[in-house]
Amino acid sequence: NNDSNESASTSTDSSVQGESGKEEVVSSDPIKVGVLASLTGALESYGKQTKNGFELGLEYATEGTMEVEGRKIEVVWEDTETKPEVAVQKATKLLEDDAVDFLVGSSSSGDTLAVLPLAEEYEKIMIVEPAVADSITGSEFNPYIFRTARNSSQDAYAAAAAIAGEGVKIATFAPDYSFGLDGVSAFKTAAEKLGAEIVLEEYADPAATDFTSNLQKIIEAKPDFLFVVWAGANSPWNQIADLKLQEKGIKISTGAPDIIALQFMEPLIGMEGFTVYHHTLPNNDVNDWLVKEHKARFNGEVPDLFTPGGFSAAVAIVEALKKSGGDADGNALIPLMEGMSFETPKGTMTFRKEDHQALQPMYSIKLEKVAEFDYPIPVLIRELSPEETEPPIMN
Amino acid sequence: MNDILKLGQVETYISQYHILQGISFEAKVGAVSVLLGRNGAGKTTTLRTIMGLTPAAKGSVVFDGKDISKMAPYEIANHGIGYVPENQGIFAELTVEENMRVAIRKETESVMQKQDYILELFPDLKKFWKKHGGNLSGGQKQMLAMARAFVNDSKLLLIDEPSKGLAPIVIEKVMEAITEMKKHTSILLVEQNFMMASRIGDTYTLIDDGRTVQSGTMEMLIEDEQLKRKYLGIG
Amino acid sequence: MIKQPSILSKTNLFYALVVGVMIVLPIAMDSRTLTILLTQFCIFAILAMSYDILLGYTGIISFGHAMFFGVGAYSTAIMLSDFGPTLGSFMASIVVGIVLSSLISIVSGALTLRLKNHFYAMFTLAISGLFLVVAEKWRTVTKGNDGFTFRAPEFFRERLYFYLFVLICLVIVFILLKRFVSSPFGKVLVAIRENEQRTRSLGFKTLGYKIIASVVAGAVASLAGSLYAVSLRFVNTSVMTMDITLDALMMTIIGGVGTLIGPIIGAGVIEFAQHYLSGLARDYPIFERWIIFFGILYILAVIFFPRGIVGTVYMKYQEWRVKRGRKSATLKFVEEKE
Amino acid sequence: MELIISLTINGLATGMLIFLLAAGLTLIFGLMDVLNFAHGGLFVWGAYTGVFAYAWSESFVVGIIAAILTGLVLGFVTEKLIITPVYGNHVQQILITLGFMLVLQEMIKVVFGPNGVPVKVPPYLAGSWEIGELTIIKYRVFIIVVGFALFGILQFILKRTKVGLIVRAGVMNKEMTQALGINIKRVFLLVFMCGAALAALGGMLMAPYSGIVYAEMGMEYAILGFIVVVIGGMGSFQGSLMAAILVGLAGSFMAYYVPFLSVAVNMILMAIVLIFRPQGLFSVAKG
Amino acid sequence: MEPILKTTNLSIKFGEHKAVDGVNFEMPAKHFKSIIGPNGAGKTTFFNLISGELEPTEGDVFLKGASLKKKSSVERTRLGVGRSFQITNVFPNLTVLENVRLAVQSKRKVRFDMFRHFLQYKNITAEAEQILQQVLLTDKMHQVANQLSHGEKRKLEIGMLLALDTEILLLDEPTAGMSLEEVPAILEVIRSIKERGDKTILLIEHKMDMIIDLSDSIMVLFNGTLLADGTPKEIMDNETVQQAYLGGLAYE
Ligand SMILES: Nc1ncnc2c1ncn2[C@@H]1O[C@H](COP(=O)(O)OP(=O)(O)OP(=O)(O)O)[C@@H](O)[C@H]1O
Ligand SMILES: Nc1ncnc2c1ncn2[C@@H]1O[C@H](COP(=O)(O)OP(=O)(O)OP(=O)(O)O)[C@@H](O)[C@H]1O
Ligand SMILES: [Mg+2]
Ligand SMILES: [Mg+2]
Repeated sequence: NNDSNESASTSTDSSVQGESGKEEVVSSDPIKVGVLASLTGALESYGKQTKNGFELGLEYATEGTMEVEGRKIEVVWEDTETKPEVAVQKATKLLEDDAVDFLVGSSSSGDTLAVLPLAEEYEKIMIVEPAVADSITGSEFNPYIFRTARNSSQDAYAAAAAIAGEGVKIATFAPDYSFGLDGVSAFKTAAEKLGAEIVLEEYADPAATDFTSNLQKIIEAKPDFLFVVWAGANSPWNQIADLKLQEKGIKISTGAPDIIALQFMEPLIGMEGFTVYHHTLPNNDVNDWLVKEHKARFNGEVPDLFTPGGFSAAVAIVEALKKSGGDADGNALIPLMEGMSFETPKGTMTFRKEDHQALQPMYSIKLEKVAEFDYPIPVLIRELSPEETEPPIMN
Repeated sequence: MNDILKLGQVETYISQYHILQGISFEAKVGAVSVLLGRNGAGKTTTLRTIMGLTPAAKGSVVFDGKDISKMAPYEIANHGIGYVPENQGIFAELTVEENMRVAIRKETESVMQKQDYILELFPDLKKFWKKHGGNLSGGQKQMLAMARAFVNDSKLLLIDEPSKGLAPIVIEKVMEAITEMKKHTSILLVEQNFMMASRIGDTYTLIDDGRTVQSGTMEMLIEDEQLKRKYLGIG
Repeated sequence: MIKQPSILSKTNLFYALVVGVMIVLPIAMDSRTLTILLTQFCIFAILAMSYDILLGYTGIISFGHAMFFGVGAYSTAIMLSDFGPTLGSFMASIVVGIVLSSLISIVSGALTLRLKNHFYAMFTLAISGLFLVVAEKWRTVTKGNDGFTFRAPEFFRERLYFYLFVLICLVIVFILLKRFVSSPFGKVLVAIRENEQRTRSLGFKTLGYKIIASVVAGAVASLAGSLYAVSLRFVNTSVMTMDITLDALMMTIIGGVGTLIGPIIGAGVIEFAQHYLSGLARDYPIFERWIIFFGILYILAVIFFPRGIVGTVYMKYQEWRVKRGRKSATLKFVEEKE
Repeated sequence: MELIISLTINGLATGMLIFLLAAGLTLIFGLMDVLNFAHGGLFVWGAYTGVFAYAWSESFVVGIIAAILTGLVLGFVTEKLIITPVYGNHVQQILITLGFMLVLQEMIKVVFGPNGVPVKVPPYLAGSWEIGELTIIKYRVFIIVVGFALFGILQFILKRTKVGLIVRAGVMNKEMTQALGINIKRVFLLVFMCGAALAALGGMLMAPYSGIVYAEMGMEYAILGFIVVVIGGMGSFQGSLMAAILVGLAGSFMAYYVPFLSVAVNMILMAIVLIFRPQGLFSVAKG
Repeated sequence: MEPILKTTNLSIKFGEHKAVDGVNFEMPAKHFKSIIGPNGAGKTTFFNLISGELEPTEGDVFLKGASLKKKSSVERTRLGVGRSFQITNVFPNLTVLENVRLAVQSKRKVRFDMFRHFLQYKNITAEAEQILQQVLLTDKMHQVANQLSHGEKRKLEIGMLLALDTEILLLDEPTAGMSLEEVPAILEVIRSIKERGDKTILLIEHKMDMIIDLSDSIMVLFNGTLLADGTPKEIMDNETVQQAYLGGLAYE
C-alpha cells in the first residue's frame, strides 16, 4: 500500500499545527518538499526506493509528527520519466506552483544536472539523491546543491580499498558511456594511489549482449583482479562465469547493486568488492528502525540500495530545519548545512563544506550465498570510514 | 433461366461520390455481353462492383442464381468469376511465371493444359517466363492479365478493355481466344474498340453517367445509327 | 477562378487570435509552469514542423532527425558556456548550428537521398546513431552522457521573455515554412512525394529539391535544438536519441502530415497529454501506468484521425460540403489547403 | 588460432540470436512491408510468458511452447486490432504500432511487475566446454543449431508453398490478389501470427542467453532486427541470416580488434551496405 | 538540313534480350512520324532511350547534332524532349489542375523560387486551365487525379505533355483506352499541334486509321530492329508489315 502515502505523508491534524505555529517568528505555513524521481520507465525501481526511503526518513526524523519546529512538512512527488526536459518542467512546477522549499532528486544524473540551475535560480536547497555523477558536486556545482548520495569517486575509492594494493594487477571492464568511463577513471586514480597497476581498460557497448571478445582480451592480460563497473539490465556476469575467469585465476570485483540486480550475480559468488548499502550491513539503530518499519509497511520487503538514500535526504532536511529554527530560506540554510552531520541508516553522514558532498561510510564486502536469502548477498568484510573514501574536491 | 449474371438497379458510391446510379442488365450464359459508354461513364466501376471491389450500396447482383452483392471479392472470385482489370493489375515484382502461379487456384491437369494453350496464344509470355511483370511491354502486360484470368475454369469472365494497347494482329488472336472461351464461359466485356465489340459481342448494354441507357442485341446496335452517334460518337 | 491569397483571410485572422491568446495566457495566469510548458510546446512545434517538410511535403521518412536537433542544442550549449552567456553568442550559435546541420544534410542527402523509403530512413538511423556515438565519445566537449549545464543569456533568465522569443520564432518559422511549401518550389516537393519519377521526367532535378528540403528541415530542427538547450540550460546526449525523432514523428503524424499547422497541433496534443496524464498519475494511483493511456491515445488517434487531426478534419469538412451538394466544395477545399 | 575460432563461434552465436530476433521481422516488415514498431513488444511478451512458464513448470520446452502460443495469440490480436486498418500506410503504421508498443511494454509491468526477472539456462544446456585454450559456451552452440534449423524450416515452407508469393503479390496489389480468389486478409493474418510467434520465440531463446528479461528489452532488439532485415534485403530469410551473421561476427571481431568502434559497428555496417548496395545483400525484389 | 533527332546504332540489352537492336533513324524538325510494331517490339523502350529513362548499351542519341549520351532525363526534358507515358503516370493525390500546373511550372523558370506564393503566378494557372480546356478536362479540374477514370487519366497525361511545351513530343499510345467519342477530340488536339507546325512529333499507336491520317512517315520496329521506314502508303503496302503486324485485319 505504498501508494496511499503519496503526497500525503502528513496525516496529522493540520488545524492544530496552524494554531501552534502562530507564536513562531518564522512562518507557520507548512514546509514543502518537492521530490523528483523516475517513477516510470527504466529507472522506476530506483525512483520507488527513493520514495519509500524518503517517506520513512521523514517519519523517523520527525518522530512521526511530520512536523519540524512547529511546521508541517508536505511532500510533492513528481515523475521525471528520466527525461531532462520533463525534469525541468516538473521542477519548475514544484518551485513555482507548489512553491516548495526544498528539492530532492533524482534517479538519473542527466535529470539532476538539468535541474541544478533551477535550485540556484530560485535559491532553494536541493538534496541530490541518488544521482552519482561527479560533476554534480564538481564542475556543475552550485552552493544550493547538497548530495546525500555517494558519488562515482566514492564508489571508486571504496572499490579500490577492497582490492587494490602494492603491485596488484587490475583490469577494468565498464560500459562505454559516462557512467562507466567516469567510474573507471576515478577507480584508476584511487587504485594507483594504493600502488596497484591497471593493466587493461576494456569498454563494451552498453547495449551489447555478447561480451566474450572483451573478456577474451581480459583473460589474455592476465590480471589479478577484474574490476567491473556495471549498471543496466544485460549484465556480463553469466559470460564471466561461462568463460571461467575465476578458474583462470582472475578474481572479480564490483559494486554490489540493488537486490534485483543481485539476483543476477549468482555466477559471482565469492567475489570481493564494495557496496553502498545492503540492509544487513550497517549496524546502528537507525538502520534497525528502517528495516523493521520497511518490512512492516511493505509486505515484508526489506529496504534496498537507494532506500537509505531517500531516508538520509529526509533526515538532512529535517536536521537542517531544526538548526534554522524552521526557516527554510535557502541562503540561510547553506551555512548551517555546510559541515552538518546527521544520523542515517548508513551511520553518520557529513556534508563536506567545499562541495556539499556527504561523506559517508561504505562497505567492503564479499558476495556470498546465505541460507535465508534466495539471492547472493554482500557480507561485510569491513566498514570503510567516510574519510577512507573521501573523494577529491572537484568544483 | 439462362442469365448467368443479372444486375438490378445497382447503385455504388466511391467515398462520398455517387458513381453508379442505377445499372441494370443481364448477361446470358455462353454469350459475350458488352458494356459500352464514353470515358467516365461508369463501365469500370460496374465491373468492380460485380467483383465486390467497390461494393454496391443498393440493388442486387445475382450471379448464377446467388446474390453476390454482399460477398467479399475473393468469395466472388471463388464462385467462378475471373477478372481482367483495366490497369492490368500485374504484380510488377513477380515474374511472369509467379504471376501465373498466384493466379492458378488448383494445379490440376486441365488447368495446366489450359495454361499451355494460353501460352501458345501469347508466345511472348512463354518467351519472357522468368521476367518481372513490371518489365513487360504494355501489350505484354495486357496479355499476362488475360492469361491470368483465362487459366482458371470460370463461369464468367469480366474483361476491361482487352484490346487496349494491343497490336492489330494480337487483337485478332484475342478475339479468337474469346470466341474459344465462349464455349465454356460467359463473358462480360468492356470495349472501346467498336469493331471488336461488334464482331464478338452478342448483346450490348449502354451506360452513361452511371445509368443504363439501353440494352439489346448487338445487331440492333449496329443498325441503330442514332444511338451510336449519340452515345458512342460514331456513325 | 481561385481566390488569391490574402493577408486578411479568415484563417490568418484565426491564427493571429491564437497567437494573441498564447501571448496573454501565461501573463494573465502568471504561471511559470504554464510558461515553461508552452515554451516546450513551441520548441517541439518548430521541430515537428521541420519534420513535416520531410515527411509531409517531400514524402521522406527520416529516423535521424534528432541529429539536427542535437547539433543545434550542442552548438548553443557549447558556445554559451565557452564564449559567455550573451545574446551575441546565442545568435552566433544558432547560425553555427544551422550551418552545421545544412552541411550534414547536404552530405548525407547527396549520398543517399536517391534511396527509397525504408532505405533512406534506415540510413538516417545509422547516421544519427553515429552522431550519438560521437556526442558520447567526444567527452572533452560534450561531457558525454551526463552532459553539462550552462548559463542562459541574461535576457532569457526571465522565462517569460524567453517564452515570447520562442513564440516569435515559432510564428516566423511557421510563416516562412508556409511560404516555402506554397511556393512553386514547395509544389515540386509535393510532386516528388506523389511520384518522383514523373517529377523528374517533367524536367525537375529531384535530388536537388530533396536535398534542399532536407537542408531546410535540418536547419529548422537545429534552431529548435538551440532553443531547447537554452530552455533547459543543460544539454546531454538525450538530445540526439531516437526518442526525439520519434516525438517529432508522432507529433507530425497525430496533427496531420503535409499540413504544417498539423504538427503544431500534434505537438500541443502530445505535450499537454503527457503533462496531464503524468499529473493524473500523481493524484490517482490507478494512473500509475499512465503510459498505457498515452499509448492508447496514439492508437485511437490513428483510428479516429487516420490522416491526423488536421487532415481528417479537412476531409470530413469536404465530405460534408459534398453531401450538402455544394458544387464549389472541392474548390474551397483546395483553396483552404493552400 | 584459438582466438579466431573463439571469436568466430561467439560472433556466429550472436548472429544466430539476432537472426532469431529478425526472423519474425523478415516476415512482417520484409515480406508484408509493415513497419511494426510493436515487434519488440511481441518479443518481450514471448520472453516473459516463456520465462514464467519455464519457472513454473521447470521445463524449458514448456517455456518455449508457452512463448510461441503467446506469440500466436498476441499476433492475432495485434493484426486484427492494430494492423488491419493501416496496411500499406507506413505513416499510420509508425504511429499506431508505437502506441501499441507502449501499451505492451507497460502491460508487462502491470502483469509481471516492473523489475527485471532472472533467467537460468536449463541445466542440460548450461556451462561450457573447454578444448585446450578454447572455451565454448554450450548455450551458444544450442542457439546456433536452433537458428540453422529454424532457417531451414522457414526456407522450406517459403520455397515449397505459394505463401511467400501470395504475400508479396498481396503487398503489391491487394485488390488484384482478392480478385484472383485469394483471401488475402486471412493470409496476412496467418503470416503476421507466424511473425509474432517467431518474435516471441526469439525473446524466449534470448532470455537465458542474457540471463534476464526486462520490459524495455523489446525496443532495443527490435531496432537491431530492422537493421538486419534491411541489410539482408527485405523479405529474404537467406538475407536476414547472412546479415545477422555478418552483424554478429563484425561485433565480435570489432570488439576485439577495434574496440573504439564497437559501439558503432552496427550503424557503420548498415550505412556502408546502404551506400554501396541499397537493396540489401540478398534482395528478393531484384532477382 | 540537320536532322533534329538522330540515333546511331541505338541498342539496349536486358540480360540476353535485345529490346532495341541497332536502330539508326533520323527525322527532320517539325516532322510527324509514327512508330508501329507488334507488342514488345521495343517501341516504348526506344522512347525510353530517347528521353533518357534508360541508358543504351550501345549507340547514341543526337539532338540537333549534339550527343545526349551524358544527359539525364531531366536535362533532356529541359533541352526539349518531352514525353507522355504508356502506362498512366500522373500525380495521384494532386488535383488535375495541379498536375498540369506542375508541368507548366517546369517550363517557366520559377522552379527554385521558394518564397512567393504560387497562386501569385496567375499566368501559370491560366495557362494550365487553358490546356485543360484543350484536352477536355475543364470540368474535372479540381478533382484529384486518382478519381479519374482511365480515359480521363490518358487525357491528363497528354495535357501534361502539352504543358511542357517541348520542341519534340514523344507520344506513347495517347489514345489507348479512350472512348470512341473522345478519340477524335484528342486527335484534333494532336492535329492542331501538327498544323501549328512548330513541333516535332513521334507517335506510338496501334490505331492504324489514325496513324495513316496524321503521319508524314511511319517507321516499323520489329524485335527491336528497324524493319521499315517510309510514307504511310509504302508501309501499308509492305508485305512483311502486313504479316508481322497487321495480320488479316487491315484497318477499319
Ligand atoms: N476513386 C474515385 N473517386 C471518385 N470518383 C471516381 C473514382 N473512381 C472513378 N471515379 C469517377 O467515376 C466515374 C466512372 O468511372 P469509371 O472508371 O467507372 O469509368 P469508365 O466508364 O470505366 O471510363 P473509362 O472508359 O475512361 O475507363 C468517372 O467520372 C470517375 O471520375
Ligand atoms: N526494364 C526492362 N527490363 C527487361 N525487359 C524489358 C524492360 N523494358 C522492356 N523490356 C522488354 O523489352 C521488349 C520491348 O518492350 P517495349 O515496352 O519497348 O515494347 P513496345 O514495343 O512498347 O510494346 P507495346 O506495344 O506492347 O507497348 C519487351 O519484350 C519487354 O519485355
Ligand atoms: Mg474504365
Ligand atoms: Mg509500349
